[in-house]
Amino acid sequence: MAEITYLEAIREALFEEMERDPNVFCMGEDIGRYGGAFKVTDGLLDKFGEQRVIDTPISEIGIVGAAAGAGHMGMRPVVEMQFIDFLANAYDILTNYVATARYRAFLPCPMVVRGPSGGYVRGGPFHSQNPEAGFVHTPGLKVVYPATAEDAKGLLKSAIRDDDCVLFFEHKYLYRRIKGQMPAGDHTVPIGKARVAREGRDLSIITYASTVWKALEAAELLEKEDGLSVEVIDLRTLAPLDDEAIQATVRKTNRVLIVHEDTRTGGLAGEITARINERSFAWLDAPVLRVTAHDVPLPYAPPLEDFVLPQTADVVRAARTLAAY
Amino acid sequence: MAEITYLEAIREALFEEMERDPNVFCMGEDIGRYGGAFKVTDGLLDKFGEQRVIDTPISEIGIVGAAAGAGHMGMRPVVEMQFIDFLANAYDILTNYVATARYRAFLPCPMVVRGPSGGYVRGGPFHSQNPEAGFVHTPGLKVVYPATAEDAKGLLKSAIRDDDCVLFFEHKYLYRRIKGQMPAGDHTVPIGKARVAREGRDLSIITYASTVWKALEAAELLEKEDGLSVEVIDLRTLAPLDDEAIQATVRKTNRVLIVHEDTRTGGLAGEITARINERSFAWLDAPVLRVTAHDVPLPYAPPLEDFVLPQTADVVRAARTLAAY
Amino acid sequence: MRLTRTLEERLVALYRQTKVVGGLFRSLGQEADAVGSAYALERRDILSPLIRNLGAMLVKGATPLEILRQYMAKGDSPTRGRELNIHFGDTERGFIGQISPLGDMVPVMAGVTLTFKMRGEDRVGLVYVGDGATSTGAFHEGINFAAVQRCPLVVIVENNGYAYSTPIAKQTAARQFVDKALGYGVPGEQADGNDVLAVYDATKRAVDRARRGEGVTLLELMTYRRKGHAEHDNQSYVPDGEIDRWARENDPVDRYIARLVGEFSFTKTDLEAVDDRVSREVDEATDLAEQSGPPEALDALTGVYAEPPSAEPLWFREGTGGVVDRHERAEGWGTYSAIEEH
Amino acid sequence: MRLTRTLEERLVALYRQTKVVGGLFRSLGQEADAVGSAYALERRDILSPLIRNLGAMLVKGATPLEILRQYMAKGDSPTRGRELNIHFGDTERGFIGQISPLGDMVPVMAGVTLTFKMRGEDRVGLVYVGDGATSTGAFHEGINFAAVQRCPLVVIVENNGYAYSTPIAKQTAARQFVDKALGYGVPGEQADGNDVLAVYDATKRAVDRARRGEGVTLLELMTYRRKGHAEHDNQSYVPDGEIDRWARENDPVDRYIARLVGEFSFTKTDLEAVDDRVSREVDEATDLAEQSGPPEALDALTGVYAEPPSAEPLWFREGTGGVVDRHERAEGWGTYSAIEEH
Ligand SMILES: Cc1ncc(C[n+]2csc(CCOP(=O)(O)OP(=O)(O)O)c2C)c(N)n1
Ligand SMILES: Cc1ncc(C[n+]2csc(CCOP(=O)(O)OP(=O)(O)O)c2C)c(N)n1
Ligand SMILES: [Mg+2]
Ligand SMILES: [Mg+2]
Repeated sequence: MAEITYLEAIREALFEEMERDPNVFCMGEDIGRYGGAFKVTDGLLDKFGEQRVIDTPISEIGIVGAAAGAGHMGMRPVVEMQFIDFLANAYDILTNYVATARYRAFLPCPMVVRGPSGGYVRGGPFHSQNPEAGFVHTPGLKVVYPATAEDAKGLLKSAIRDDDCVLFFEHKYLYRRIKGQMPAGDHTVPIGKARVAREGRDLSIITYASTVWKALEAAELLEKEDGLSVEVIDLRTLAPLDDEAIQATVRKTNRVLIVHEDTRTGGLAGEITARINERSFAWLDAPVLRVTAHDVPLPYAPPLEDFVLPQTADVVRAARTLAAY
Repeated sequence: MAEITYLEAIREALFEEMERDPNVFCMGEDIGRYGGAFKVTDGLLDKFGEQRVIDTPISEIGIVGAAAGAGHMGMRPVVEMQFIDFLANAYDILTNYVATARYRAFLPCPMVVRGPSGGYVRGGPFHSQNPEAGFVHTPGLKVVYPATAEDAKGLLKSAIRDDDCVLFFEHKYLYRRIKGQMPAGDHTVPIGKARVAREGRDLSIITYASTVWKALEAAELLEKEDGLSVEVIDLRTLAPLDDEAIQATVRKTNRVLIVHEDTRTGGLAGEITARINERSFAWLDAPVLRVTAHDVPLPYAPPLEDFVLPQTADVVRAARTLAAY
Repeated sequence: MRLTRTLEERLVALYRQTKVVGGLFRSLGQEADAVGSAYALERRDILSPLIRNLGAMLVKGATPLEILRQYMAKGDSPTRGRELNIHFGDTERGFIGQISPLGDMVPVMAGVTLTFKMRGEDRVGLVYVGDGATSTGAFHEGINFAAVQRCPLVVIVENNGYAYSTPIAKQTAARQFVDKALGYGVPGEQADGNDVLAVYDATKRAVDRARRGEGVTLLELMTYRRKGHAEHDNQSYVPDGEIDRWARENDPVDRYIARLVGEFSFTKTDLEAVDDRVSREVDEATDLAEQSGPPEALDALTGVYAEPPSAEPLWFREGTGGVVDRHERAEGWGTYSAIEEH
Repeated sequence: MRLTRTLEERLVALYRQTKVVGGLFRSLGQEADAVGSAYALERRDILSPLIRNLGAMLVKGATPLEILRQYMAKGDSPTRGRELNIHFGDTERGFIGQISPLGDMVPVMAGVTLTFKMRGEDRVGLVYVGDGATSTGAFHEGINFAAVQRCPLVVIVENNGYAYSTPIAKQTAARQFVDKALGYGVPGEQADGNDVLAVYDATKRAVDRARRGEGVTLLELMTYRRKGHAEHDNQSYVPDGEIDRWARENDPVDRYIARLVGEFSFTKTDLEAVDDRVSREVDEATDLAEQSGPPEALDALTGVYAEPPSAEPLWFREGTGGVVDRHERAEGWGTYSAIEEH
């Protein structure tokens, strides 16, 4: 089988799930005839018709709320945010209504909210964000953020089948830049399980999404230049976090670097550090360190964006510091 | 001078600042004639009139956006969220517009968004939240959450004078339950500085808002029953965090417990743990531990709410574990 | 309406005895709009009530016992003590529980009724919003979405004159809320919300339209909130005499009784029979409700997700057993080879 | 209008040379509505433009040089490279920069004009929203707020037929956007957006109303987006012939020229003089813009807050000096007494 891109993998998952289950349908801005701002849903309308591929008004509250209502009735809506940044517009209905519906009212919200996330693409402050932290912080939501084409497909299929709301972050830098070979058959990847992206002995990098690739690049270089054996953990699911995988790598290498593209303060690295402290403090030979974006809105001009976001060289430098600690 | 409550202290700050500076004005739902859901703004309308004490429609986006616009023009709006939970409704305009205005457009937003926060009052899932984490995570916003009447007044005055947007969380459980003696004169408390609420040697509790009082109770008990000397740090400002105060207490006691009322995953304790790791790992004699709410929406019935939220006994138990580590 | 009113009066008594946990919200003077509109639906239809639509919930089959248990935070209340006052629902009986953030139920009901349409089901939805809630973005996005999709949805603006203390003149510059219909491209109608039969008729027209596939209707029901926002609110912001005038001249129960007697020749005995039945029902429910206990604390951790069904109590909680002991890192542990052996 | 068009054409050329960083947004065919409306304001008034209101910004004093630098992400661009395309403003010259999340500028301009009112200043605000942006909660909350407060604000719905690929029939069920005025209790007016003088007149009436203290007006300007949402959009969703028809029959520049020639007896020479001046201006600006360099990386850390004025580079960044060395915890450090001594 030929390799397909991360973006095509997502599209395949949508096609397969819509074929498999008539309750699955898609909603979003410009997802029908136009196929979505990034063409993720291209072809869906022709195949499944206007009833199941719905172009909506520019109304993130409306779309997310309608998905919840449809979910209550047994449908499995998959809604697209044109950019994941616009989750902010639906923050109330997602965190207050959707996240709590099962708990306070025994109403299921089997729904997926997906969309392009992340930077490195000169998108400026409103088309580059990584707003996962606010949602990982919300009990009742699940959050998935794949780094590979295989995981993009397998996790989206699992998300659509999940009985709760899953926020599915797609990294737009990866859309057409990476490819993968899809396993044959009904390929799903379980939500809540991290992946060892590279085995190593000397230190661990825990990361997800775009920075998985930077971590792998750094690991390669560190192996060559420093003879360091670096383990890279791709979290894949951010809520619920795979605590076992995190503790296992800490106890194996005793040195941990957390890398994420999101800004530093209040980003996920803090949560992971706390969990490591609680369960594996005695295994630490060095402080848990983190490489993240700087705490500023993401600027647009290339030298600025490149400066603000974490780069491979940053990971290398931090890893060396950690190894030498 | 007589002691006044936490709520009265806030009201005093509003009165004084509105008197001092004609650019200060208030907006919010039911804040005028009615004096606000908790009566914080009681009397403001009579004193300052309808032009400066504006009852608004139920429109959190509208109110916050209008405050930003007025701020651009040199006003200093203070807006009330009837409950801080409704910040969620203004999440986009706060995190995308207000937080970035200075950075991307050189537009100042000197404004305060204040409102009653927190639980322990049988308020149910939508009138009890502590949504600070999502805003501490947003560069461009400042976040303040006082625990004492003195700080409530002094910090609100500073917030109103600040040239950027300050989210001012008021703990509704504390509104009428605690009192303080206001320092004479123009009493301000600097934003960004933590407070040593109790000096101690054996371990540190870092906390803020309602749980400062639980920590103090626990410290008292631990001193009596276990002979433990517990230091309690009241952060007061959550963004920017007072890193120096945090590191100082770690290096002093070598054992740290972080306590907050907010849910666990993605709460502020993670960020604090990461900062301690980065700068004071070698001073740690034990893992940084945390006592927080459980990761569920906050239920309403007393036994449920009491179970979900952190209690003094929890702090005591955690502190004992930490001391014995 | 009688049941709504009697039940609320009972709740007031319980509130005064501090048996109600938290606030108490009344619909005094607004019973007709809730009851009349809910009767216009079929069993299979779904409505989403507001805090002041107790009457609509009762029509849809909610029981006084459920209401009392919920207000008293009992373990066997419909939400097992998770939610307060009348925030609960039952899709089987055809009502979906409310949520505090105002307006959010409009898009949710757009999705419920979109599903009816997609599945070709002969069902209709009804969502209530207060005059104040019309100012929210959620209301706007939800009704617009439903209008474009021609969802079989009736949107009722329950205009009771106030949003908490805020009079409508501070809520909107429009002369009437029904004027918003045009901007959403949907039919609008206004009715006397204190005339239960007029409410029924107007709602029925809107429901029929929805059932015929003609989409959304915006219905404004004119009524008046005679009590404060909640029991603690002393209504000092209300002009003198306004409440009395409504109570005297425009009470929906009085008006309905007058018609029952005048037009439908109900006798005093008939009416007393209704009152007796209602009182008995509420008495029995109160007795039963008082017997229930509070919820089990551990139940607080169940049901956030379908999977896992429950969270674990945190380690510092008494009785969990799981305290954080000093970690045991065996000698030599922490090198790659050491872990290989384990 | 000529300047708008020529400048955009230059941007297309630069875009093809990959000198524009990111996307390019055109207002081809819509120049009249931006320019005509902006001319109805006084210098002291403030407007908030959309991405397709380049013309309004130019009227307000934005320069081609600024636009070019901004599109090319130069260090001396108006936002020093922080924001893209024409997202920038200058309150002195009377325009406030746009933000991507649609609708947010409506409440912001409500606050700007509320301030004018509070201070008794004789100033007016103007905010543009697209047909698509009317579906947002922010638009709704903002215009309603301004209407209730009778802010001196003109809200222009620029109806160009599409929101990205979405035609208005999928955006609203209303027959026209001006129908929304009634629901907000404000006057509404519709004008031909491709007739620059009609736009001016209609806007002027609304501005005058605002200046007289009569509050908000909703103005719908009918126009057509002849280019895609951005340069990369191939407009495959547009019915055949629609674009050509508008270009042929309803180009705002052609129409204005026809009137200038017909009614105001402009000569060919007059028109060529304008064209020449515009070309020269754009040429000069392009030359200058190309000479500017990119921003300094470290500038990325300044100005998030007034205080502190800048953030620190993170420790792992090359050149920061500050790496995390092995912590030095002196012998005995970590007891209370030890720290006392330090
Ligand atoms: C988004 C949001 N903002 C504020 C509140 C606080 N609040 C609760 S009820 C209420 C007034 C509601 O008025 P209305 O919609 O007219 O309903 P009524 O109480 O009159 O039935 C307010 C402001 C809320 N629940 N949700
Ligand atoms: C809240 C929000 N949702 C989605 C988007 C993505 N988006 C950017 S422009 C656009 C279409 C805007 O259409 P319209 O308002 O008609 O303006 P036009 O482009 O036609 O001038 C969309 C959907 C956005 N910027 N903000
Ligand atoms: Mg009302
Ligand atoms: Mg448009």
